[in-house]
Amino acid sequence: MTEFRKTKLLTLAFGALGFLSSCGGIQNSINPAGPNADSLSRLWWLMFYVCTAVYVLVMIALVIAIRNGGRKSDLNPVLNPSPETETRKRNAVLSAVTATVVILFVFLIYSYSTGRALTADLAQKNGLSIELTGHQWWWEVRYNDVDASNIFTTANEIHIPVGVPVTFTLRGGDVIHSFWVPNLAGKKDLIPGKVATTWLQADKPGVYRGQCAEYCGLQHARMALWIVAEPQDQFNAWRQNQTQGSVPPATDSQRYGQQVFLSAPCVMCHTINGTRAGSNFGPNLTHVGSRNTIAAATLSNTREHLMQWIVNSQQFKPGNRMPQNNLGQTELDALVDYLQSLK
Amino acid sequence: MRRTIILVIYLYLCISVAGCKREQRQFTAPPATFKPYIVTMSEIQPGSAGPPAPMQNPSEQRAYDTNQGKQLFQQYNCSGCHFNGGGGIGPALMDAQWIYGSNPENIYDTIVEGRPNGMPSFRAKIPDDQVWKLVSYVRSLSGQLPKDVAPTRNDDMNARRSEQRTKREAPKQTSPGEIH
Amino acid sequence: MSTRNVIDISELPHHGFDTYDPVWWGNNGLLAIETSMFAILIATYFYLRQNFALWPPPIAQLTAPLRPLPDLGFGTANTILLLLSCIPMAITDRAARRGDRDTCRIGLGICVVCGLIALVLRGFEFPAVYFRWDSNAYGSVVWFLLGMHMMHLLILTGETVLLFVWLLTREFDMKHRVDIVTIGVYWYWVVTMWLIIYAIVYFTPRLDLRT
Amino acid sequence: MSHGLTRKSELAQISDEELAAQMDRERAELERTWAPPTGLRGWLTDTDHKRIALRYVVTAFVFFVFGGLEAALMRIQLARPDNHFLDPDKYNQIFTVHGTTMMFLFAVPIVTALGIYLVPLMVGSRDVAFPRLNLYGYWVYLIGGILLYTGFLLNTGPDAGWFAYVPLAGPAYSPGKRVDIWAQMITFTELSGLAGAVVIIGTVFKMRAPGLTLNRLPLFVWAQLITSFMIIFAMPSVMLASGLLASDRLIDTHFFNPAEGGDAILYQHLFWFFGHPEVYIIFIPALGFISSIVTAFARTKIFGYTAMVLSLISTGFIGFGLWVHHMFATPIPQMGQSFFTAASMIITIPTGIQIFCWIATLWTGKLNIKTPLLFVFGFFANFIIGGLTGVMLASVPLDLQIHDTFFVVAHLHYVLIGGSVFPLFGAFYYWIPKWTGRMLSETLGRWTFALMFIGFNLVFFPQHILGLHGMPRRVYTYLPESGWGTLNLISSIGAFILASGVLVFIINFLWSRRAGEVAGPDPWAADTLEWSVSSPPPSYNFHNLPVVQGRHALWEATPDAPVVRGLSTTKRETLVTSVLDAEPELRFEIPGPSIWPFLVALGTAEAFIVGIFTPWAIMAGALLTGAALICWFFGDPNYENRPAIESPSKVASPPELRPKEV
Repeated sequence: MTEFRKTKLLTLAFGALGFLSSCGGIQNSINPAGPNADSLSRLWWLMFYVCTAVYVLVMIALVIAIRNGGRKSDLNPVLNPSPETETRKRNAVLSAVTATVVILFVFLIYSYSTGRALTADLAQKNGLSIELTGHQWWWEVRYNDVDASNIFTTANEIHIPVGVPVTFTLRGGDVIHSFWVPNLAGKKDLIPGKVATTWLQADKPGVYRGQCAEYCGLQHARMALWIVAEPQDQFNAWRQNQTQGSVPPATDSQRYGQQVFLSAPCVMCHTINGTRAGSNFGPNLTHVGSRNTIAAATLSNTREHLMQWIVNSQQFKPGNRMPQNNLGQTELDALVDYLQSLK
Repeated sequence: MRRTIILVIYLYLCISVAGCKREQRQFTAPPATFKPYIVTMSEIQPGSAGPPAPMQNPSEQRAYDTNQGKQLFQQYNCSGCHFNGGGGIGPALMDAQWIYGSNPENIYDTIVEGRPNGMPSFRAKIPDDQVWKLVSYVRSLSGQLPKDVAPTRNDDMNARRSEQRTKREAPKQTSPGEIH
Repeated sequence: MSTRNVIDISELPHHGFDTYDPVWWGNNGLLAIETSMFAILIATYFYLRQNFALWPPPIAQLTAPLRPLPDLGFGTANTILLLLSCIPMAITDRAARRGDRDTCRIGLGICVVCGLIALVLRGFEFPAVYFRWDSNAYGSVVWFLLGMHMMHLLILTGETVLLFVWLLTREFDMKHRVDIVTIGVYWYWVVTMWLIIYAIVYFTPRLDLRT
Repeated sequence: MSHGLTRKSELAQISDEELAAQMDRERAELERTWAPPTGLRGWLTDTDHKRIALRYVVTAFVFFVFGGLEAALMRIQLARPDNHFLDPDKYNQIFTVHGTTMMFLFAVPIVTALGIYLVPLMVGSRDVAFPRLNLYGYWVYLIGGILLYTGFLLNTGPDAGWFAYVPLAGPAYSPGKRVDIWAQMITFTELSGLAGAVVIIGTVFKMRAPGLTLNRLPLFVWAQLITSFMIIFAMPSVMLASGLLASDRLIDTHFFNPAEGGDAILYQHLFWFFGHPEVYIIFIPALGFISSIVTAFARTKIFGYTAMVLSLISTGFIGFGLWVHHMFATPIPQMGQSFFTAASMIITIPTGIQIFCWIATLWTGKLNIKTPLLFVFGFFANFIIGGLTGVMLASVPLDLQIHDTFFVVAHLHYVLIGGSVFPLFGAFYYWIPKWTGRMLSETLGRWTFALMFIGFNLVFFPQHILGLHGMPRRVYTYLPESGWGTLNLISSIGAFILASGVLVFIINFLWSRRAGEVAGPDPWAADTLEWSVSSPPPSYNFHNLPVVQGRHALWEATPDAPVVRGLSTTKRETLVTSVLDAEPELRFEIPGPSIWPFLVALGTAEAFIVGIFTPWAIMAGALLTGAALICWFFGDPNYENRPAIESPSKVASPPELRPKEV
């Protein structure tokens, strides 16, 4: 993807994030961008208006009651109110209860049908299938395909084609995490020893931010991901690129950077396809240069951030598994050159 | 009466704020000490092996570090040769026998410098603080650590009783010949 | 001179059996707590069972049986013993209501012996399960079930010993006659719980519905 | 009166002076008989339900303040994005300890405590049924609280959330002793909760004054009774959950280890099977407070007593059918989910009925608008919001969007603070005069209410929006780009207004202790029996036990209402009556002060606390406890044969109490 498109995406993303407090926003459950989240937000608005109405009515009743009762003020207790007031009260309460029952019934039916609609067609979703594994504190993304050569692994950034339903297979890597992209769908837990499935679909191209929604330890707050919805052709291009091995270093600096990578601790945890680095306890870095963010959608993927992250990741995500590395400036520059070249 | 209560509370606070090493979680490591070696032609090095190791290992007092060491032990595939401490390709780590010494600094050297007959050198591959975490875990395998610091069982197949329930072995020096 | 109704209770008794006695209610409250405890633990047992293809799971050793079902011997012996122990307890119960001190002494004595033997037998029941508590979830939950019940057996026996010693050393007063009746309830409860646990631990694996 | 027991007792021919003298003598004897031991020993051994209850209240309130301070720290941290006021490790400990404190060390104990204080007075008994069990409960609770906060101060505060989900709280991902401390603390508080429940059930069933049949029981007592039953069936579940968790962590069992057939979702079932009824355990007693306050300040009987009782009971039952709605995001069968949706929605009906009945009562009442009533109004305004968002959360699909977001944080605080803490403060303003004998300041009271009401809504209303805008729970910080800053700032400001409200209350209380106007027995002209005795009540509660003639004991008492005579004045006796109709059955002697409950509690504590570090401690603790219990059993002189403290003055019916034929 071109430098231009990346910056464009970045501005789009963080710009949009800025408007969260209004009704826009790329991490906002009432700003749906797909059928799944859309039906949910319709359900929400129905319940919201009905409940508001109920609340207002009850408050009015309360206020009237207070003004009515507040007028009389002597202290000797009423032990047997007149029968007709009793009947009036009984009727009032009974009708209120009936109203409650009716409303609840409506809610029940509507919510049940919505739920059915969302899960029923999960079966015949035969678009893209992605396997998502939660780790402390990042997302491992694996694109499945009938053709084994098209299977590839990436991290924290999921590209999907617009208008195509995408099914997710969710696995818990270590502790329980929860996959939640508010604009596209409700959340689903990733539980160790269990397999869950969910689906989502984006109707407008754009970037949508998701975040872990089940408390998962020290960096629960910094475990996010991006879903980049783009037109089919762009998606295909991206996917085509991802299935390739890493770009071989072109410049001397990049070559030196690769050597640094392979001789420094990086190699103990990360994979770069096409090199000797083949360990997968950290995110797969084969195409790290093509991603918009690092550190699980915490930092924009810029040169400065990369450098600071490599030297001391703990200042951004205290407790994350990436050790500190104090490389010399030359090595660092070279390493970052190399990493950024991995488009 | 009231005075006694106040006194009790005061003492309680004094004791409490003392703090607890076992639970310390230090995320920013002390600065590591290596420059990457771009080309290593030979494993043989002149002079004494490795950087001089500090006498005691701070990680051995921290349950969190030891637990990290346990995870690293799997991640860095130490279990590939030593299995869950029972040994196989490499010597067992949960018994009393130590070829190159059972002190933290000995184990540090073994990891950083490697040893003859197969133990690779992880110099420059594992940052110092992680090595120390591994060291304290390795020592917990034979019950050398206090029970409240040693790791508990992990969510995995039940291979051995957890380190915190391992009985303490009295380490003794043995020559490579005596193993298997 | 104003007059006023009075409810004169000065001639009411101090103690009554069963529902008259607040302690009886307290005791049953505690038993209700423990009953729901066991109910939930049993639910746990069957919940965990769903995760196993074979329950109990097979052991990968030639010496071990193909399906390591818990051995019936000691468990059954214990069951019979506990069932029989209800007879002396019932007799003691009646005697306590009658105020027959000697029968109570003898009955409680027998109950104490039964309790102690039951505890010993329980000691042999744990090995009869082919797994340890730390082998797998099956071992864990079975040990927990047996252990929880053993704890109650222990407390029950302990209480009985206390009452027994009291009867031997102190006077046979109304309060402790009521206590005997109350501990009777506890005794029957412990036995009933055991019958359920026995059936679950020893027999439900034998009639495995899924095979 | 139709009691077969009403009979002529032969008269002592004594003059009125002698009569008065005898009455005084009896009171003096009762004073001596029921006098608590003094000094440190008294502090450890006193079994008076009123003193134990007040200790519960004070302790729980202190924990409430601690929890509040933790909340303040969290709000400071979240006031602006990328804040570095707290590091994640501290933050996680703080929010875990906050939740644990508020649920286990504040909410349940304090609502039970009000029951322990008021139930015996409301049912006309001289003490609770099992005073020593009651005392044991308090000690265990106190030890549990101290344990949690010692851990917290030692940087060993639990950090896996108040729900401590496995595997995060399990052995592999929570090294150290933090979660063990959480698990044992749970066991302690649940023990005390269960003890309290048994005590209250025993008292309500057997200790009621003659004439106080079940269908005359004050709604407050009904609420306490139903809560106690819920405790009995819910709390074992969490004790089991924490027990299994501890054994997984300490002795390598595999209950929650998927690799060996364990199950992470099992823990969630166990926890929430308790966790949801817990909400009602906190909420139902509050309904009792409200009924009392509404009756007293609307100056009329509650409309629909029977409907109220039935809805309380059905709430108690349905409360057990909702727990899965905390787990909709987990992979569990859909059919099951729909069932729990239905249940979660249905439970709003009984609560709705009660709210409507109260409004109807206010409507036709003669309102005497004082601070307690204001807090009840606050309850309506806040709790109903929480109830309605609760209905939203009950819907599976919608829950998937707002579950585990700040929307839920807002919801649960509207339910718990709006539904329980506001009535609780109302209850404080209503009953503190009874406890201390002095009135709280009405002006400061109104200030408390205003500050708390505004502050509370300022804190939590914006959090609904934050949740919808995608802010998850339990995050220690958030990105500046997220745009959540403004609402979080508002929320943080509100937190301090809320806190100042609580501060005003504390000041008001301390001021009233010194300078508050003397309350007298019945400052509110209220209807239940506790207002018939002096404030604070004498250690023996009632000199002559009353006989109840209606649902509103004091309002419906006729001039010729009988009294109960014949209880010993030199032994701690009270009347035991039948469960349904409160017919007199026994003169039951209640055990007095004792050191053994404290020592047994210490034994339990040793077993559970040191047991974290070595299994042998459990053996030791068992032995200690056993020894203490043996002494408890043999240590007491046995009642019948014990010489009375002094020769009882002749229990006679003085002339003015001459029985009239009825």
